[in-house]
Amino acid sequence: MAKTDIGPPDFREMLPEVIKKNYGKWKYHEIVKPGVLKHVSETGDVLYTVRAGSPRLVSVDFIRDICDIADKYCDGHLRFTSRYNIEFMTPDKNKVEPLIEEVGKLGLPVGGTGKCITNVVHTQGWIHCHSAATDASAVVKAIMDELYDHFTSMKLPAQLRISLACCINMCGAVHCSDLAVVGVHTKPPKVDHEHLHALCEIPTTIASCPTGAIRRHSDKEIKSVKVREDLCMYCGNCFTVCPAMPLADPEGDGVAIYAGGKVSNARKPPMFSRLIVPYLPNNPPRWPEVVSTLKKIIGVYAEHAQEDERMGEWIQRVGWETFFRLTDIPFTEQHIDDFTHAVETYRTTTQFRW
Amino acid sequence: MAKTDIGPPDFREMLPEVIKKNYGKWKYHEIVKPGVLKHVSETGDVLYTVRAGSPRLVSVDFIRDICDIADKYCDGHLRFTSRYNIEFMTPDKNKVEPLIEEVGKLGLPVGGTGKCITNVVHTQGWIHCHSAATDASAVVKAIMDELYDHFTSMKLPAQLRISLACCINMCGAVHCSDLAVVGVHTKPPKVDHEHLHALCEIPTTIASCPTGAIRRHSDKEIKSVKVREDLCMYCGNCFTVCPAMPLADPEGDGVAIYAGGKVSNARKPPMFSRLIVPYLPNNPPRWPEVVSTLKKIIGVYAEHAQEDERMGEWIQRVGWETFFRLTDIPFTEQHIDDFTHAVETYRTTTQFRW
Amino acid sequence: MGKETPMADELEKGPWPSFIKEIKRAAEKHPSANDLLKVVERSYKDKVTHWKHGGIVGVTGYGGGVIGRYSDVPEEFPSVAAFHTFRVNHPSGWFYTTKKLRQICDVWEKYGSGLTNFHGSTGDIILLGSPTENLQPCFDALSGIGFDLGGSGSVLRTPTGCVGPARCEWSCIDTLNVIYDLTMEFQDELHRPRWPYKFKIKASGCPNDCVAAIARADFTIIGTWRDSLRIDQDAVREYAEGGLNVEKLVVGKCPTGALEWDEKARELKLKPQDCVRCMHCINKMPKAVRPGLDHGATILIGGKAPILKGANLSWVLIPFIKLEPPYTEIKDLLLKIWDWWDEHGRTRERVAELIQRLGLKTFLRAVGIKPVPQMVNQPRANPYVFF
Amino acid sequence: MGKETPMADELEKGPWPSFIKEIKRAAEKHPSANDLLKVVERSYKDKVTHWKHGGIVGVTGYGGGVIGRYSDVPEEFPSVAAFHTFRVNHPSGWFYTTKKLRQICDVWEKYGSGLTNFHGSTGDIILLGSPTENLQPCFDALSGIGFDLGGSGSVLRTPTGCVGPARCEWSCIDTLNVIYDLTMEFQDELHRPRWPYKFKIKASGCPNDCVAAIARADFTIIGTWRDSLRIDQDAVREYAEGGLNVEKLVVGKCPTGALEWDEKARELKLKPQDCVRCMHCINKMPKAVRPGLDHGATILIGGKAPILKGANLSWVLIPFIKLEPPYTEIKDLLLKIWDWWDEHGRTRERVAELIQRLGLKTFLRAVGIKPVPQMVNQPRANPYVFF
Ligand code: SRM
Ligand code: SRM
Ligand code: SRM
Ligand code: SRM
Ligand code: SF4
Ligand code: SF4
Ligand code: SF4
Ligand code: SF4
Ligand code: SF4
Ligand code: SF4
Ligand code: SF4
Ligand code: SF4
Repeated sequence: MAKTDIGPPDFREMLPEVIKKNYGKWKYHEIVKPGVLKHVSETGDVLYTVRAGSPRLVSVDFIRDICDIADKYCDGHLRFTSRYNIEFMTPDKNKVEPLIEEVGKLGLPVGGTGKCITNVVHTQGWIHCHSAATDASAVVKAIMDELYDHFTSMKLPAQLRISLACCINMCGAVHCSDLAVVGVHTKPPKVDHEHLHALCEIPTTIASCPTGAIRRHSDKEIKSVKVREDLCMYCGNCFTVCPAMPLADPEGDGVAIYAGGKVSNARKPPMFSRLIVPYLPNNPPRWPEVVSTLKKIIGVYAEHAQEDERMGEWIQRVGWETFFRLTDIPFTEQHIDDFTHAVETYRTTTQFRW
Repeated sequence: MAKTDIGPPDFREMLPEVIKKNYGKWKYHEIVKPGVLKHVSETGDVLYTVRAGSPRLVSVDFIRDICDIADKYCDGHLRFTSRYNIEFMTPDKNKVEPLIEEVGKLGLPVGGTGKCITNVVHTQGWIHCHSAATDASAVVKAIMDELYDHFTSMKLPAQLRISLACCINMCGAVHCSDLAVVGVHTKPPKVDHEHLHALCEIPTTIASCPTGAIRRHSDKEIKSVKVREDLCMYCGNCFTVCPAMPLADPEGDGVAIYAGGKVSNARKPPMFSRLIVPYLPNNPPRWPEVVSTLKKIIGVYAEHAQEDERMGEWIQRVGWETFFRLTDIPFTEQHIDDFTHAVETYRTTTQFRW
Repeated sequence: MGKETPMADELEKGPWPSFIKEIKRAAEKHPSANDLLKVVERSYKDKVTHWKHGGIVGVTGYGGGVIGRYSDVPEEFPSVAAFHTFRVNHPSGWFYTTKKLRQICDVWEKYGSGLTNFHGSTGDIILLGSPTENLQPCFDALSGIGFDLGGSGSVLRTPTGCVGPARCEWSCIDTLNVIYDLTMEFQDELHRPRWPYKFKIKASGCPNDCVAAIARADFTIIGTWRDSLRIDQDAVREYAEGGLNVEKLVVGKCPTGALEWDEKARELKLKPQDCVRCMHCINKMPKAVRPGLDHGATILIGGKAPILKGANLSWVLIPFIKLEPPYTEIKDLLLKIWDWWDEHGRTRERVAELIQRLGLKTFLRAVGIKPVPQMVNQPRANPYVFF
Repeated sequence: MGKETPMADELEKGPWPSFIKEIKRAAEKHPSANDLLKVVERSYKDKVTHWKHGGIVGVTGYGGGVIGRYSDVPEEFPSVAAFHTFRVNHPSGWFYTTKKLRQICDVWEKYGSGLTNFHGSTGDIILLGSPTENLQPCFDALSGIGFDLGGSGSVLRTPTGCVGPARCEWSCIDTLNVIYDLTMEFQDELHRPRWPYKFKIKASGCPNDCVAAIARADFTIIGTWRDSLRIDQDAVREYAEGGLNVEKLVVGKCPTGALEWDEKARELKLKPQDCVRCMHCINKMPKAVRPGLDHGATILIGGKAPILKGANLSWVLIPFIKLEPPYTEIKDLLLKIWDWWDEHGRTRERVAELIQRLGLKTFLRAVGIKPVPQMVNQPRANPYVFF
């Protein structure tokens, strides 16, 4: 029998020598060029990092490929970032350019640093999740193909982080991203009356609904539940606890776009992303409506924001009314909050722009 | 029988000649000195206004006294402000000083303009209201005796508006004042089981409670209600609909102090006042704890705020933690919101001062 | 008398004008004022109110306008055993002729305690303390001199407005007239309760909001302008030369950075699309900066005190509307709001609470107003969207 | 194969590295990867997922770490009829030796689809797709090479931290070590579900928060400092001379106005008491401005995604705490939090939702923490105060 509870490998065994030596002693860094960081230690030591994009969903052969590079240039060490990028590190300046070249040969872009669009945090989608209202990897691929140049350059007002979640469970920090793409259902669950009582606990199912839309079936003979469709906002929480309440629907499913979130405490405190496009259809394999909407928004942002101004900081400065005007996105009932703390979003001042 | 629904007198009949002539044509104004405004019209006409403090609760003889002055200097016209001050208006510069002198003879202060403490908006208190957890007029008198010089001068960073409500019904714009004094009960209602069923509808009484603290009496024989004391926050709403649930209590009643509200849209949007002192005892006739607390806060504000910075703007700039530190007011559990939108007040950033 | 009320007497001292002195003045002629003084003294001693829940009292034909009040120790203070107050509607802007004021004084000397509030915090003249039997004759006399009652109970409360065009250079609307007009139009709504709860209307001529409408009115009218503010550069320079630090105190405090002070040209530059009409630069330099000329009002909904679901500042409902007599659009809107509220509201549910309960969307549909971004500070963050 | 999956094939085009290419690479050796490609193609056509609710699958001794997954069209795609994923815990900071990585590759080549996520969005290595019968042997092999499972279900989820002191000059805490230490300490909590719902811990070395802890962790650790930040004036001048507009881009963007640029002395002045440690000036001039030296952490609580009561950003719980091994205070606090949550929480109720339901006050009392103003942006506005 295998040993249990051994935990992950000790990170200390994974660190390159130069890091072990300079652990906690780094003094400053520079971005040498897109995708290349230079960290300088108080000891005088220097470390170059080359950051490369990754599709995240990769084969073991892919991992072996990058291991080959790390063996060749980085003494057999590498790391991944919190956004799936691959980081190759070396103290040797001369290795940087050859390293970049080899990364290029694998078809991987070097970039993702500074005022760029870095990798897209995303989720499983139709690859693996039963909850998905849209795909993840394909949408991300379509987006990054189009925004590729922004990964390898640093010409935006500030770094722009895009995230994608394939349903409103929002795996990832999607609710606080500069731009977030979120899979949404727009039709209530179709109750499978035949199997429900076998698969689900009825009281748990009823309790799962945040809006109280689920009730016991009125016909006492039928051991199932009913959904009051006017109260359902398609959150899928009932489906999570009860498989007999699927929401997926080829026509109803699609994506929503949120904007202006951030996580860092730099300048403005962290903020949530906010709804800007309530619904765009699923249009595989390249989701053109989604891609063009993002491009449009990024263009307007790039044109209007000040230096170092994150998407949300810019919108806060110019006002959401200006955002909707400049992007030509229609403002609808759906944009107005009607959940628990809705009133806190209503405008209680005569200060606004026309 | 008297005529009904005639409405108030037409304001046009109440306006002085110079105002009729320059109605809507005013061009600019100056504050000549504390309590004296000069408005200049596009027609070239000029209007001087002398503003005098009033205790608001006045006898008809008081009204006759000020009418005498208005007859003598203002062609028989006068007005009151939205904060109970009296305004004497005249186009004749030469009348201003004599007018001020006569106002002084009545014992009324001239002031309430610009960067002062103007009159205190307040309510009935023990003079007339059954809900009062404190008095109104006496507390105001005690406060203004102490802050008198601030009414007649203009040396604060910005105008400071104090309001007082004798219970949390908050008659007046107390919830949005620079400083607000609010009468509070701190003991649950004492149910008068004997009279309740005669005086009150039980379902209405139960429904009146925002926290659901009121239940039908467990003893079916007793046609009354019970209060779950741990759920009661002494709002008095049950008492408003049911006289058999009085909350007044000599020991429990007192006042709370709120700070930092504003109404105008100038610079920062309107904001609510926020709890700074949860409870001070009723200490008639001069409420020394209340007066000294207000004085302390005003002193700290005057010392630290920038020019034109309202109390709430200053606190927003320096942070509530700084406010509590500078004023030496203890921060307690009571300060932390636990009502409906409480979470919206929790700090979701590492940005704060020590 | 002095010895009986030592605590009240203490409140005659000090520089601020004393309400106790006023009560004593009235007490010379009115036994009820004399008893009131003693009631107050007793409250100072007992630290509780000595007034009981008011019963329903009033005058013929009206459902409100009088606040009933009884003593809880009537034996001790018989002249205030019943001590009701009148809410008397005021002329817009609280302007009076001395003649009118003296008439009120005479009526109240005859029928009441001789004590008043000028004014109540809604804006009425409060005539403080009348026995039940005097209510009708007193009302008759008030009506005779051209006054009428204000609101109380579940009615339209006395609408109020700031001094506006009568004496303020910034008023973008005729606050006095719109308030008077609405008051006259809705006399029935003011006097006969038929709604779930109270409803308040207030109008301020500009965003300084000198009647605190945004905090206290269910229906808030605030004057504004749609074009660019007017700047007189010579006058700006005068302020600057007079010692005003334009850079720091005007430009530096503009909430949106819409202003720039060109130190060389000594000119104040404005990006009009960034001005959110906060009034600050105007307030600081009234001779140099003035509101624009395309006047109208922003309509906001739902301001109120904390009872029951918590306090609200009014929410933007209509960013801009022209406001000209006979104010038909405003009146139609009010009627639509009242209809909807009347139909769906629970007892003691202010219109804002009903909107919170049923949703702003439902409300907007009911009154036929399209959503615009100006209604919100920000769109929703949660994904719980209905389609 | 190409002709069968035209839509998937389309996704091989374009400059961004293609996941379809990766699936095809794996498909060369793994029939399950081949079937996965077809499942995905079918989803592109049908516009719905073809995965069913996962049943309970796992490995001996563990209550989580494996996500069960079944196809809803198993006849059509038999090699992915069961297609479960492993969550494999990562070394702190996602540092690897190629040796370790190759070992994982070999194991997964043998037992799984050959497809992975490096990494999952919590931070685990995701081994994507194994038949039920391979779960135990695969786990045994992983354990053999020194790897263990991460969290899934109602357990402590895999804690993660930013790169921290390993490669970042700003880290005020040893993120890698605290994460590793807590992970090792709480192996039981990680592997055996017994709580109401999931619980996440993340640590960032400074307020830039490069693991998005504040948004995604129930227990958020963010490095900070208590003294003044360090300024090297020569280096500031260098930035200024290099063309950085210090006044506009550094001073002008400080959220509290704590900085001043003395143009004459060419010095950056700081009012230390006004610095809220937002990192901006440090971020802009890493050579010139550095965090202070009195290091510690701010602890925040309750970050989470929208399900069920809405999303939360973590709330400040402890403004400053020293963070040194063996992290006893942190561990004690975690145990207190879990005890309280475990006792009072409902099924699927995150700790933040429980705090919302029972009140922050109750929570603070339970874990023995005193209220401080840093916990709130502002005190309550409503008067509904309990005594
Ligand atoms: C490698 C990584 C940490 C890790 O453990 O993996 C990292 C590393 C660095 N971050 Fe970060 N950040 C990383 C994710 C993040 C995240 C989380 C995320 O993106 O999901 C955030 C918060 C995002 C947000 O606010 O929404 C983040 C907010 C920052 C900031 C603050 C940016 C801002 O102005 O808001 C800085 C400072 C800066 O960029 O000037 C920063 C700065 C840095 C520095 C310069 C720190 C240093 O001195 O080494 C590192 C290189 C920056 C660069 O790429 O330009 N890092 N950084 C992560 C790289 C992700 C990637 O591949 O793109
Ligand atoms: C694999 C992963 C997405 C990915 O592709 O990266 C994932 C996948 C799932 N998540 Fe997640 N979550 C993943 C990270 C997250 C994160 C991000 C994080 O941990 O930093 C979040 C947001 C943070 C949070 O926890 O609040 C997240 C919030 C959720 C939620 C909503 C929880 C909430 O309280 O709001 C659910 C719903 C649930 O638990 O029932 C959820 C449920 C699920 C389930 C188990 C689906 C379900 O309803 O049972 C998904 C399984 C998919 C599959 O078939 O493989 N997943 N999930 C991530 C875990 C990988 C890893 O271990 O590294
Ligand atoms: C007379 C009165 C209106 C009325 O119809 O009765 C009035 C009259 C004027 N107000 Fe006011 N305001 C009056 C109550 C208010 C209120 C309401 C209140 O106090 O309850 C407010 C909102 C208060 C708040 O925000 O909490 C108010 C906010 C302002 C402001 C914005 C101040 C700010 O910076 O926030 C200005 C502009 C200024 O003072 O520079 C202003 C300016 C003015 C000007 C200068 C307007 C003008 O050009 O004539 C008037 C004389 C100002 C002075 O007294 O210094 N008025 N003003 C009210 C006098 C009350 C009193 O007796 O003290
Ligand atoms: C007389 C006056 C206070 C004063 O001394 O100035 C007053 C006095 C009373 N108010 Fe008020 N309110 C007065 C203006 C206000 C205001 C200010 C305003 O209108 O601008 C407010 C806050 C604004 C608002 O309406 O939200 C106000 C909010 C309340 C409330 C809480 C309403 C809410 O929805 O939150 C109550 C409780 C209730 O209605 O049951 C209340 C109830 C009362 C009652 C009727 C007591 C009761 O529970 O039945 C008081 C009668 C006292 C008495 O015996 O004379 N009064 N009340 C004000 C009316 C005078 C006038 O007509 O000019
Ligand atoms: S976001 Fe939703 S659909 Fe996507 S992986 Fe998470 S739970 Fe599954
Ligand atoms: S999808 Fe959400 S809102 Fe609709 S019934 Fe299910 S749990 Fe309720
Ligand atoms: S604030 Fe309360 S006690 Fe005072 S007058 Fe209004 S209702 Fe009465
Ligand atoms: S005072 Fe308020 S909280 Fe207490 S029982 Fe009465 S209505 Fe409920
Ligand atoms: S609200 Fe505006 S228009 Fe009305 S008095 Fe105040 S400053 Fe003048
Ligand atoms: S009115 Fe306010 S927002 Fe407009 S320019 Fe002046 S200060 Fe700025
Ligand atoms: S969170 Fe701070 S310490 Fe950690 S990597 Fe980011 S910048 Fe460095
Ligand atoms: S860290 Fe942020 S708050 Fe502190 S001085 Fe620098 S910019 Fe200002």
